[in-house]
Amino acid sequence: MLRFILRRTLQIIPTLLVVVLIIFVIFSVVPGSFISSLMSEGRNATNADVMAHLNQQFGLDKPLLVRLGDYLWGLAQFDLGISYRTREPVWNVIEPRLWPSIKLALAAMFFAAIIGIPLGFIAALKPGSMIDSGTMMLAISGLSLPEFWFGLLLMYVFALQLGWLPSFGYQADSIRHIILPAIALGVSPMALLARTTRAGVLDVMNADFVRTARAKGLSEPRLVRGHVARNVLVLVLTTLGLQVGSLMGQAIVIEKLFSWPGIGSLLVDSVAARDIPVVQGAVIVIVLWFLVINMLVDVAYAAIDPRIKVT
Amino acid sequence: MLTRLGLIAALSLGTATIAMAQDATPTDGGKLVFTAPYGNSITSLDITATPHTQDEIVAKALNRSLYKWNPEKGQPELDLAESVEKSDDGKTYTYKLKEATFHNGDKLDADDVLWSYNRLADPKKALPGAEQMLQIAGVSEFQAGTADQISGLKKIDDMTVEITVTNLADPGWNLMSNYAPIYSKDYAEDQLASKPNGLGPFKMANYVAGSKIELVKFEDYFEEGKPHLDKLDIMLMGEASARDVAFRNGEIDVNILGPVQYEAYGQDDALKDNILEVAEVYTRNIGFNPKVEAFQDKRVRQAINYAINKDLIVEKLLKNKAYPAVSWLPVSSPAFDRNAEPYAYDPEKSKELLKEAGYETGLSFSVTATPNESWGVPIVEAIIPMLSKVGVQVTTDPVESAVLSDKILSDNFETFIWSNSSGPDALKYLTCFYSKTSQTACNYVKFSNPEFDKLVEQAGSETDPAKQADILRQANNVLQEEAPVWFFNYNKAVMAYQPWVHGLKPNSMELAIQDYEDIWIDADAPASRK
Amino acid sequence: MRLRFNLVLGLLLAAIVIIAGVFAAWIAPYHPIIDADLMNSEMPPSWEHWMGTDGQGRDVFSRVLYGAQVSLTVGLVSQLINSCIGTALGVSAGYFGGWWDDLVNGLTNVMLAIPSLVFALAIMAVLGPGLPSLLIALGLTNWSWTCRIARSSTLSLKNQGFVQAAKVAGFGDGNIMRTQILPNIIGPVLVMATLGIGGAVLAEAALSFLGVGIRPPQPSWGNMLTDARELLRAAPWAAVFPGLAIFITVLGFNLLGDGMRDLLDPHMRTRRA
Amino acid sequence: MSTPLLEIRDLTVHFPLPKPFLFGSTRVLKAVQGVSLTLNEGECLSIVGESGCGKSTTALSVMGLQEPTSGEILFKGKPLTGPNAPTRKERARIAQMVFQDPYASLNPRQTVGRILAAQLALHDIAHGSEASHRVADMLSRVGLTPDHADRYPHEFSGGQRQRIGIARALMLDPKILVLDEPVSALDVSIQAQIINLLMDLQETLGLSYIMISHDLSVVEHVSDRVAVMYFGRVVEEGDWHSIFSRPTHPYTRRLIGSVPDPDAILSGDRGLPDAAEIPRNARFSPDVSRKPDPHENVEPSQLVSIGATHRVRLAQ
Amino acid sequence: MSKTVPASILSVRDLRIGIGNQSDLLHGVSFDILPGETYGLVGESGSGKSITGLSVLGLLKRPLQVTGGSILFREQDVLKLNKRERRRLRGDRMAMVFQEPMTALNPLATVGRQIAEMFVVHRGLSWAQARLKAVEALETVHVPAPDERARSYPHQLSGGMRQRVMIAIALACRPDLLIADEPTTALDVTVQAEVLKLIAELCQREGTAVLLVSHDLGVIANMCRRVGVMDRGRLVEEQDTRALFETPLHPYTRGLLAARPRLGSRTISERGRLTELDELVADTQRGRDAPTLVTPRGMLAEAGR
Repeated sequence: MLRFILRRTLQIIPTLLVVVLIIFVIFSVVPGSFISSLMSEGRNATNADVMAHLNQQFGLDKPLLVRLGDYLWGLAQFDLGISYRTREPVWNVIEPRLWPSIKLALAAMFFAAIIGIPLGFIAALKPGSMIDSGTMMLAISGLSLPEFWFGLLLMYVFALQLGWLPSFGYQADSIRHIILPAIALGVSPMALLARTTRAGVLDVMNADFVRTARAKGLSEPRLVRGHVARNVLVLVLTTLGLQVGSLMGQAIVIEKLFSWPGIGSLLVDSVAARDIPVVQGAVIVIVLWFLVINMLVDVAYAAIDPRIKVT
Repeated sequence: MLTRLGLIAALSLGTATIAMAQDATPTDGGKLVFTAPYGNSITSLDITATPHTQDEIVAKALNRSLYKWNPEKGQPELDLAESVEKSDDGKTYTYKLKEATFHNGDKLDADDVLWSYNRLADPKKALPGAEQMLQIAGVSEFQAGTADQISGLKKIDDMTVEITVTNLADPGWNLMSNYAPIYSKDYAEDQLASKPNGLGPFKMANYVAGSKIELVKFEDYFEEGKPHLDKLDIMLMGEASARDVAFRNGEIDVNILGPVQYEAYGQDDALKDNILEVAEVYTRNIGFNPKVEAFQDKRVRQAINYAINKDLIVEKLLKNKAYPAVSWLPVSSPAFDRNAEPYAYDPEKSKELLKEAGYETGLSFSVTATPNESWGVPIVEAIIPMLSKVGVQVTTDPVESAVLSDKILSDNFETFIWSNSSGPDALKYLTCFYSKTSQTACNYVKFSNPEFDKLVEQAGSETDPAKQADILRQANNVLQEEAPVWFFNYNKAVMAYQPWVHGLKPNSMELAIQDYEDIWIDADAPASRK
Repeated sequence: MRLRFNLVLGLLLAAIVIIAGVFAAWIAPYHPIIDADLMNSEMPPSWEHWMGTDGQGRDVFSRVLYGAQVSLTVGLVSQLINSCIGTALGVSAGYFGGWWDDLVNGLTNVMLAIPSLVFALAIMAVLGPGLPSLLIALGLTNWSWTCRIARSSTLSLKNQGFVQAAKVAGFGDGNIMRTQILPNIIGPVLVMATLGIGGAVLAEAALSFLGVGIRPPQPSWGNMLTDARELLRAAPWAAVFPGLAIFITVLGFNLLGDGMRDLLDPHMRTRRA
Repeated sequence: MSTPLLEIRDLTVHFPLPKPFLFGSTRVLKAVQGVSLTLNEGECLSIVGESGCGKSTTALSVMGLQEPTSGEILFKGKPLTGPNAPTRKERARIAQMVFQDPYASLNPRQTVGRILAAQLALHDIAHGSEASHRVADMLSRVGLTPDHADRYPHEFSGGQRQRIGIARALMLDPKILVLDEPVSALDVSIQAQIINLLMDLQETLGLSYIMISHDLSVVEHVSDRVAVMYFGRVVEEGDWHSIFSRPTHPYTRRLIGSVPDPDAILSGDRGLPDAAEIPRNARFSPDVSRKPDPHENVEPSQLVSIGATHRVRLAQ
Repeated sequence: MSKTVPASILSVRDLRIGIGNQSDLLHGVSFDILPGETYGLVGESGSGKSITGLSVLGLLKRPLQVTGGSILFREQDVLKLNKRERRRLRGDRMAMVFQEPMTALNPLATVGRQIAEMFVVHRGLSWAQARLKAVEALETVHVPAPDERARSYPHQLSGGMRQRVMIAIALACRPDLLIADEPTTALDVTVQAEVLKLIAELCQREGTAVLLVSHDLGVIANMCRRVGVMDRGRLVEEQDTRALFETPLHPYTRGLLAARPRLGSRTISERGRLTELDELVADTQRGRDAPTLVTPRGMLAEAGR
């Protein structure tokens, strides 16, 4: 098992390298620069000397390949560089955003799972019925609204009209603050999970071993508990993992809307400010999160499914 | 250059309405939940490292500069100095510093001032605040590397500093800047970004990056009896619609309003009495690049000014949260000509002018614009049908805000729509249209007009404020006639506040920047603010 | 029963949207850009303006119709690009295996790992806002699922008798992929594409929200919605109708995709048999 | 003796298994280990054995669908493998294949006519109406009607599909037909028709067959010669009569003994076969109850002749 | 004489199966199985033999359903039982072995647990006790090292072993009737022999009646005393096995017997053609109740003998 984790960890490196390269290439041709973003407010022209000095300070006057080399060399030493914008080490900029981001992703996934999986189950138990149609329609409806639109709707209803929940912000120790953004972010994975679960349950219910279990005279609840649930979980796990893994990157819009201090909003701000080291750093974190979660999913598979050998 | 001290003293706030009862005696204690509306994050807690207003909103609570802007009087005034003596030649100023304490307990002395200004001017540090230092004698030598230190800065004794400047202008205009605060020389520089140490009325308690800054009253603040508040939270909220919900929900105490909300709040009985509005010194405009041949013709530029019904746009799109522009200088400027009339909406005249200029048909151009609702793509969308009625085809060239200035400075545009500072220092901002001012400085439309140049030169050498204002008024009128840009509007900044909040000031420089030490909340504040 | 219901509903909704888009120029009573009357901005729905007017005084109904054109173009074309890339890579990787398969797999993983919105955002930043950029940005960033499905389908097909038979008969690999494999994986690829259309329409909205969508004043539902979010109280119709249009489109194509998937699903087939 | 039509020499096929990370050597699954067989003109050679014995891999190697790890395959003395191997197109004229699963072996998206005619065009044998003429001809030859050409595979029964599969294999007029379990997926009643068809075609067209099968009764009925494979090796090989009347290798005996044959049972000759009852012959080290590990090398052994045409593997 | 005739353990009467109200898959099939008897149902794919077996246990998948007739198990019509009663019979009194042992076992549970479940459900044992019984059951089906194997997962076993596990599950509660649906079709021929032998051995020992469904006449001949031949949803012939092979009465049966090459039937001189089914039976004769069907309880005489 350890060896498996080690190997998967090593496999992350090339993926990460390609990601870094892609981002680097894209942002080397992107119009606008960190310097020009300094005067984006259109108020005061920034001193030209200051700009030149800044360019020099951040090595932006060096050729592209040298910059890439420098960056990769730094990366190899776990150094993400210095943020153009804040002039702090990139890690210091990213680190405070990490926990809120993870929290939001997990909370959204929790919401998606506790709603989506039962919905899928309910739909699959009576395939073709109105219940099936209804639940699936509900699930799809959830993801048919643009995120920010859905988020605004939640704000209006639950914060303004009903006054149940705060409309924005992050509080380290408050569950109330996370509910609305988590729901807004969780709808789309919820719909996906409901679908996957439905398909999975249908699949498993049609499996030969369920027929065997029926032939053994098991009651339906025992059948579902003992033979269906785990097998469905195996089918749903991939979706679950991919979703948790990608939620950090998908949270951009929601984070902006709810003033949630996550990696996503940092990323958008940094793209807008052309703070490339932070963009790189944030993307690396998002990608790492994805890869690590998927590694954990694989480990979980090994724990659940004896057919999968982990070597 | 001549001093313009006092010239702006008459800066009129004209339309600013202050509905607050300022007569009540401030009470101490409680918490204010303020908002920083220009994004979901701040760049740095060290204001010297950033040029963003968003950061200034926070810095205003943490730091103090030698001077400060007095929004009510419309001029700079001493802040960290008790008194100043001006030399006879008007170029050397001797400051007697106040007794003040930094958040870490250090006492303010002359070395702190010297250290702070040297640091700002240091070219190796490339700090945006360096711009504020340029007036001090010896800075250019220092920056060029020919001098080890700034010759214009002298310590007389522990509490006395002498500053020599290069011209007759009041250094207060530069040294009041929030980007040029006084830091403690004994405090580790690399800590400034995360653990700021200033002289301001509040000190950092908790910073949640990307979310909020929690500040607490600094007990040793140098102004007696201030600040009134015990706590100050600054929420970083860039989304206007989210801010709207939060304000209506009572989660935040102040809200900078956009046009739509301005209208909505004004119509809402519960909200309309607690609105603070001020004419800000920004002029929104569409700049015509003379590299497009048609724009070299004055008649074309005027025609466009005639063709657009800006009153309607201001009314409908900006919901009257702006003042239709007459020329470049804003209404609050002393050089503003109260008798001048803005370009009227006159499509017929416009057509005529275009015909004369030979552009009856076939004129088309694109407007480089950011998504900004008040001076971006939506405005361009509104002028498209208007200009199409006079036969001018307009397309949008939407860009991110980071790209706009890039495109302008590299002369890569046909026209742009932007919001530019136009005050309070009228000469400084009219000089932007001086033919010798480069495009990368601020003559974005490469304006060149001998008559205008002459007036600006004349104004620069005029020492009598009243006369100077007169000349500038003329120059401003020339500008209107020449129409190097489409004069759109002057911004009206609007802030809504909860009824229990007192002490907010109509700051025409930037309404979102408030003197926190003067704000207080009354007994009607909800429990969460106590 | 469910099958028919959802499929038919999906088809119906998709058809409505497509018809609205294709015939926008004939149906729309006003020009979506030029016919703007600021005097009559934010008018509630009336006989002249079925869906009211927006903040610029433009007819929301006309803009929703023209928006269908843009949103559909975004959805269909970007999915076409995605499907082509994904299918080409997936089929060839599955068919040839070896280093090419490893490479494609690696690339797919990279694409899955980078959030597509971030990727699209970056591409939009490079290319600047506008329809062509949007098509490229969304077309280049969402092919990984199609690729995976195409690859796994190819893997299961390539050892089937008819593919082997084609090899034995002397057909070249390209020919086999084109005539033997492609027609047999088009179903699942189509399902992915259908589901992706909805995703692309939503992505357009998200990018508009982030300020890098379609070039205004060209109407797209995303930028109509983004423009109108401030007007939610003053002129809700300006936001509700484009929102509804997105909802209907995404719902329609998703139902269509689900219905098609059920149709291809052997379980559902035996159920009906 | 003249050159055999097809000669398989020392064919070995290894499949690499996923490499253990960092440590350990690459492991391989030895599917076929040193198989040598010959096929003479007009002959039907059957390869029998149980699942996983390597018989299908051998067949795929003959067809060029599986690259051998070592060894060579010669057609009329010319190599079909290695650097001088013919192109896929050239090889198509030599050998064709009939697949096991009649449902998976026809492209569901093409009409029967297209399935059959495409190769004619590819090999530039016939185009257009000439091609359809030939297709119609072939369809009647395999017991279908020309109008079947316009239909899609799903419109046919299993037996009819297998006929189409045979027709497809014959379109290019190959010398050798490899039959991979040609009837095992079919109903008993259909099996007879297909077997008869195959036998008829072999005679009229002078074809040579390599038949892969696990069904000994079919093998006995159709084959001229039989090779028995067990875990990647040929353990016994000879003409059909010798193999069935005098099975010598214990595995062959066990295989034959396991076939539930109604006649034998009813006549009381044999009861239920039992592995334990198979006579053990010390000479042949018949420890067939223990499975050899397919990953490991079995000690070298060889086939020894025990009759004019009968050879058996002798373990040392 | 009749007093010596035991009551049938299973008595299927005029069973019809179809979708909705149409009985187009099974057109009224009747047969009896006596206690301890092994009864074979032989037929080609689509003849209805498998759904007959499944319907006895009540395992037909929607939309298939029994549309008529009765299934008397120990003289009780199981079709009239409610769901719960029927479920209690399943596994306990009647059990089933399926064709594909790989997919018929839950891949995520140890085989020990899957066997033990039977004792937990039907005997109310604790899991610990049931586990011991499961190991015993594995021993009964001749699985080597049963204690160790009980901890294995299905994928770790060979096909033959898996089928043994299936048999252990089916016979765990010593049912009165075992329905074996093509139990050896997926297995290699040598393994098939072993598994068949095992079924025969165990059922003889416990006196379990067996309904063996197969397409392979060889297997049927091996195992069964009586055979029913099914074609197109009808039972076309039922005879004592020996009699069936010697004197097949229905033309379809004759065709079936003739079409199959038999081991050892080829002469050294030539490779003869096989007789094809349709040479012996016209299409119109297929799937018709023929006078060849002696009686639903045709073997009374023999049973009493």
